[in-house]
Amino acid sequence: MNLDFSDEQKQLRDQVRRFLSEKCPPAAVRKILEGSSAFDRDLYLGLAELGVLGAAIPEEYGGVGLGDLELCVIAEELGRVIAPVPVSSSIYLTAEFLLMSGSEAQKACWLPKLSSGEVIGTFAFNEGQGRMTPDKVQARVEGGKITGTKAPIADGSIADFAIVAARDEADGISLYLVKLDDDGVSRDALESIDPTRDQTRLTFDGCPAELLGGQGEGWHIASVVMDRAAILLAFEQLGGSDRAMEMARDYALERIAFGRQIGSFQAIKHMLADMYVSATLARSNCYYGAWALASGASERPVAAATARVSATTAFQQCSKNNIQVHGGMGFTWAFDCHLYYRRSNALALALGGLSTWESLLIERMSAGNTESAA
Amino acid sequence: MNLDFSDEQKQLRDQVRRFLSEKCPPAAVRKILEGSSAFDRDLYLGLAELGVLGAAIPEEYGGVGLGDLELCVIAEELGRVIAPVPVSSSIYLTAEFLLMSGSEAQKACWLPKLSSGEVIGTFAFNEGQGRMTPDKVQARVEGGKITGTKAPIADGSIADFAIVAARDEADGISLYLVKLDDDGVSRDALESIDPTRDQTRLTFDGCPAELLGGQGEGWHIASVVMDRAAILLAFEQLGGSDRAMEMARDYALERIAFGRQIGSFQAIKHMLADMYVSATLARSNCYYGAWALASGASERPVAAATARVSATTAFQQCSKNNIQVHGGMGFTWAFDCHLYYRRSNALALALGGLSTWESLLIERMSAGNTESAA
Amino acid sequence: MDFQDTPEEAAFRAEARAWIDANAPKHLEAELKRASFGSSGLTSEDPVAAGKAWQKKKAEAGWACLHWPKEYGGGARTPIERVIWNQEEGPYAVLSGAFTIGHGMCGPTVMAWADEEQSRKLLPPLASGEEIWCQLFSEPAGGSDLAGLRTRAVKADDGSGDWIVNGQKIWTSGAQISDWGLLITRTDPDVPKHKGLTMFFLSMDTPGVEVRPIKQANGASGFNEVYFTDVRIPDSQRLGDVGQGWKVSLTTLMNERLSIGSGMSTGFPELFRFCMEAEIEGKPAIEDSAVRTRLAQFAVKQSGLKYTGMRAITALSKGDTPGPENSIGKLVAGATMQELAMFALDIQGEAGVIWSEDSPQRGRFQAMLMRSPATRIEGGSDEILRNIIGERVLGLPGDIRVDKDVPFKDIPTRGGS
Amino acid sequence: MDFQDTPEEAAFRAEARAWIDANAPKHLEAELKRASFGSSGLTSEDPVAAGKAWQKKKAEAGWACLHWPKEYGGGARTPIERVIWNQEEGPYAVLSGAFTIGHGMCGPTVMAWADEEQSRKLLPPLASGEEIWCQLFSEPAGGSDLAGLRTRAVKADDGSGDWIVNGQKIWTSGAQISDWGLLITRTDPDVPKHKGLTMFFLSMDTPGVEVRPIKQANGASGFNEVYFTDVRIPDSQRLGDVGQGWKVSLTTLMNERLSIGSGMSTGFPELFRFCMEAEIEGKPAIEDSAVRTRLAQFAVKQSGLKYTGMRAITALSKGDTPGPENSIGKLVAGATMQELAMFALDIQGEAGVIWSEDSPQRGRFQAMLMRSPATRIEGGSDEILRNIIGERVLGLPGDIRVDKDVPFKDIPTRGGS
Repeated sequence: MNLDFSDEQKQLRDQVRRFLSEKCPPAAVRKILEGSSAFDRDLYLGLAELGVLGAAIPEEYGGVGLGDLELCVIAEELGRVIAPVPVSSSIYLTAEFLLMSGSEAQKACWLPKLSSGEVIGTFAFNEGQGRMTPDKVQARVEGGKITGTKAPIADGSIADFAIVAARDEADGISLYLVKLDDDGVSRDALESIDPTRDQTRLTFDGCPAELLGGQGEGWHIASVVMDRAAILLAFEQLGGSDRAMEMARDYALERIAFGRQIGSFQAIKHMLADMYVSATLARSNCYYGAWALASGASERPVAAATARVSATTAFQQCSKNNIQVHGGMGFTWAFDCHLYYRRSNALALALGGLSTWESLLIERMSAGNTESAA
Repeated sequence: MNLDFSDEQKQLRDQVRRFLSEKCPPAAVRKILEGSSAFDRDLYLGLAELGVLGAAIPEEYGGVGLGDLELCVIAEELGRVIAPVPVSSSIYLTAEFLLMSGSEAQKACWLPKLSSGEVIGTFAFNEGQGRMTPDKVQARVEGGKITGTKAPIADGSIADFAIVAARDEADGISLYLVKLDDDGVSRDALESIDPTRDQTRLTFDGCPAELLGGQGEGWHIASVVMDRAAILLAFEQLGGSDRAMEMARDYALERIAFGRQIGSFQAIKHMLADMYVSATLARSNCYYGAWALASGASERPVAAATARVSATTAFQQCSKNNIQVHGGMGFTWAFDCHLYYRRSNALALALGGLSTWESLLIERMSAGNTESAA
Repeated sequence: MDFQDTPEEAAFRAEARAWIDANAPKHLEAELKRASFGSSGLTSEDPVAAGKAWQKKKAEAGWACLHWPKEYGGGARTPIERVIWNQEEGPYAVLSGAFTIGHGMCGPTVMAWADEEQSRKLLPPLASGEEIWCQLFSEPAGGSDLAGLRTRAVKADDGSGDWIVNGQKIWTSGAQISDWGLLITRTDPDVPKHKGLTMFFLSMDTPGVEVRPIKQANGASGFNEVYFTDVRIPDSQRLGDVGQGWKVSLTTLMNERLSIGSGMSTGFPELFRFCMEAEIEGKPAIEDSAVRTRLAQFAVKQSGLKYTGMRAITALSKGDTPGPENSIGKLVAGATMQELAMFALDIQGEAGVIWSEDSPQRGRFQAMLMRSPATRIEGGSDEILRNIIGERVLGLPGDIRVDKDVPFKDIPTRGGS
Repeated sequence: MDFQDTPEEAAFRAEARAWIDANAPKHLEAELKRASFGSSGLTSEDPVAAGKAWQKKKAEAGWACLHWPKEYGGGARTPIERVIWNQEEGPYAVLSGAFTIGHGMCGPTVMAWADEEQSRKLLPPLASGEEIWCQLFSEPAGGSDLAGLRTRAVKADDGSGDWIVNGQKIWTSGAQISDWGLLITRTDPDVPKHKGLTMFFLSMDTPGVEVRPIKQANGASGFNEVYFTDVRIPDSQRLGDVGQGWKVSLTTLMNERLSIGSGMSTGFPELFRFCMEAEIEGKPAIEDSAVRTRLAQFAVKQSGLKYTGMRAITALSKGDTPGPENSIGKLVAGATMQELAMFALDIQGEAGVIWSEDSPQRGRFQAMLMRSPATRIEGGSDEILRNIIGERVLGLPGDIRVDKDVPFKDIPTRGGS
């Protein structure tokens, strides 16, 4: 029994952390926040070069051929620095879709380019307001051409292609690979609570769409891939939780009020203790998720929802209380607290919000995977 | 605009409080807890003599002829001392059922005796586990005789008669007045989390049952009366919240740890502040309920649910944190903290639990009484 | 227990309603109803100019500063009348945003501490909206520890009796549009911190005063930093004695509490409307039991604050002074609004991340999410409010103070990590 | 990342399982599975006698005190092996309840501070269950402030070197069945409070020792008061130097943390089963979205504690010492269990008030409701645990101490209201 990363995985973590502390300081995130561009291309290419993007992609498709656990370690580090790059869209989702359901040709065509950062992919799933359900999928493919509107789509402005969930000619839901440089695609950038990550409305007006995976299997494939990605996003949230907690801790040590370090007041000290508790539970649940992700255990659906609910709760709590510990300064644009607050609330909604995952967790537990409850 | 009790009502409060502080100290409550009897008969008769039981019963039926607001004031005081008497069963419920739906003969027969404390009434509604719904009412009246089982029934061991909700011959739900000294009645006392209030299983095996109110109107009448009683129970909860908070405050001032009054630690101070906030919100919501009760406003259903949800939350919070402030001593049988903890959790379930009232509140608000949301 | 107006109150309400109906800038109503979180909602006109115009009209008809005496330009009305006025003024009250601090806090402080001649000169233009005041109290090093301020005032060495001020203030609402400021300074760092403070008022045009807006986390800029470089203030602009500044400031802060209305909003009415319209898996969100539970808990907070406000007004109308118990409004509203916003976004699903005019209620919940952290801090953080309730309402002992009897200059200013 | 046994671990597990299968008192299994909240569940046999019998069997076969050295009657097993043993022992572990404090805390303290001869005399009968130990630390005046204890030990004036002890202890688990006690006393009230303490061990038969059970709020009596009246203890039963008692006690308290298993239970598995069976308005409770939301939040706490325990065991097996971070278990479990019990009763509706064998799961949720307040207090209250996490895990400064450098006798003992 061993619920920890290996020494090699920890070395990878240190390596990625060193790289990111140099290449992705808060100033780099602010550049994107303030609109200089939709993502940090240099950072992204640097990550590609470091082997981060291809970590879990097999060597035969241009990847490094490490595994899911390595990707978890990387995700945590990206979350710590709230990196303004499309790794979740292009790697956790798009590459996984290809690996799970792509034809040999599709994999050979796209995976090496995703791994090298040469192209960016995204997953075009959402339509309309509220929890996604199969009936909300209205985009439609007829005669190999797709028509419809998808929003909000993370990294839609910068992606080269998208995996799109759409109605097929049998009115089932299938997945399609759609290149976004086609004339029939319009992209409208959307304002969001977290401008450090691109959000876009994609409108398809009869663009070529290539089937990915079996016809009518779109919803099932998407569920599996979203579960896997949820675990990786939970690691990003975990990294963010830890960093927000550390920022608050450091400020509580440095800041003096009433002649004392504010961390000596129980109101602050206990708020930090509760942040620690929440982040620790999230870490343990994420490790459970990592184990399920890597081992392919039948518990993965439960583990994914567990990790996600726990990490969402932790990151929202840590990021909001980080502002509270900082007081007025924490609410200035100049301090970095709001960057974490924005990201925590954006990540809370990615792939479906907290209530969706809470409901999924219990549904899945009651559907039979109850041994994990004990 | 005046959201407060009148000076006369405040004088009544002082009078009742003085009476109860003499006649209902914690030792009196403990006697019932420890099983000497099912309720404090002397206290109950004393309350009758003081005019408390008949406060809201018209003079023509032997009451004092004051109003609902006076009953609110009284309920708060009974709640403060967690009085071990059947006022809620006999007055908030039974007397109200008679006043709302009793025939002239029924009123004339029973109200004077309820008012004098000579007889005790109760409401036999519950059957089985979980939220009560019309389909759970299985007790049945045929040819004027009732058969079935009702549990748990508050004060069922000591009541002289009960208002029973049962299926009538048309399979509708009607209310019946049933005398409990009949041979066909068995009473089984039940163990409960709050032994200071009697809980009993009543089994009817063909006892005479006299219709109260219109046939088939039982569910409707019960809903109205339970709403009214819910406001009074909320006042009991409010009184209990305040007293539990005061106990905690007094202990935090008296107890020394680490050379300081423990109330000087923010962990304790802020816990008490949160208890105060919760009790204050409950007080304001209870006053809203009192206004709706007394004025017969169309907002009463919303106000009842509002008062109830708020007061349930406050009393549970105050009673559990009262134990926490007291530390180990708070968990001894000898300290009074558990008496309030027990009562708070028992009252939380009376007339339906928190989730039931939460659901009712929003259902009612969305059904049109939305002005109160603003 | 009565929500009805007395006949006198009803008459006052009718009078107020009629006057507002005849005089309010109705062409702005629709825009003003969009006000949210520091924005007046006005785009067709300059909000400050529109506010000044409305205030002037009110002053001319006797509807300005209802709680002030008439000799200073006020209306000398009862607390209940003020509440009725507020109810009737409705969306137009947003126009008075720029005057809130001057009317509610600076004016009463001037009234209490300035001499009669100064009061008669300073207060009427403040009441009528010709002049705007701001409050220069908070400092970067201060935060919750208000008395820890470092802005220094020293006597000029030219024998004029003037004071020379150097330092920095922060979180000053409206500094950029203010004519006057109420300024607290440290005049003696050798005595314990509450004892070495002195209060002044000054024209914001005084040379050496520089205002810089602060960009907030939500992108707005309601607050400012104000820098003082060798700013000269005549001794006649001192309020209270030298060293008495803390006592003077308490007048200001106590008056903050007097501004009670119908309780702060938690955002519940908006959330309720939203849940009536939104759907979860094809059914109205309001029918989902998880939504109902959350809504019910938010509802009782909203209504608890509303009726707490009414109980406070009732007490006020019976002659009681509002006390520290009114601290609960912001404490409950701030935290509730933050939770509520997160919940509203959750119901919106992934679309909740979008913050635009096309979002439900024009992005109001996204705005709440981004503004609510400030509500939990400004004007007394959650933690300070819990201390106030614990100590001043419940009578618990104060925190242990290590800075109490120490000369100000000897109090440490920086911890180590 | 791996939940599988290594081949060595699998072999150990098989061996343990086989031995337990052959030797455990299977006739008690059904009763033991009903154990809850301090009750062993046993009614057919005396729980202490049954516990002693099982412990003796384990000791004879080398399965007692797996973490102790063999020379003191232990099994000298690795942390992972202990975890495997615990998993396999299952319901029979309840039988060892009376030994928990002796094996987990008193024994290691004796090992660390007594001389070799004493250790060889005292420890083997403790390991084999012949003798039971209790820990006499807490006092009425102490509570969270453990070092504030007032039980006095003074040198006898007869030149014997013996100590005479007077005072009172409280919250002593198992005192009424214990043979030995670990006793901390104050030997010098003229020095600051942590400096004047001295540790002893004594036979609970010593004249002048009187044990009185405490009735708890939930009606049970797991704890005792222990009164000392002129109790004479030879100086040879001192552990550590005079005045070194606080340091000795830290050995005991640190060992409390070593008793890590699979994390404390929050009651979630029981609640989940209950919600699978219970109905709300005619439908399974588990399908109600409000129930799902609450369950999910409880579920992630339960699983978070479970995997936090596994992470701690992983660290332990790599040679790390468990630290203050393990404080989170009780902090999370206590509060969660209390909330969860209230929620379970709510689902039961008015019937939730009934606490009987006929209640769902034989009244387990009612028992949780009534027991959980103690969980939030015993062995370090929620507030103490948050201080420990804040200070010892996150490195925040300690609370301001007013009792630190003050002679113990000058520390006030009573506040005023």
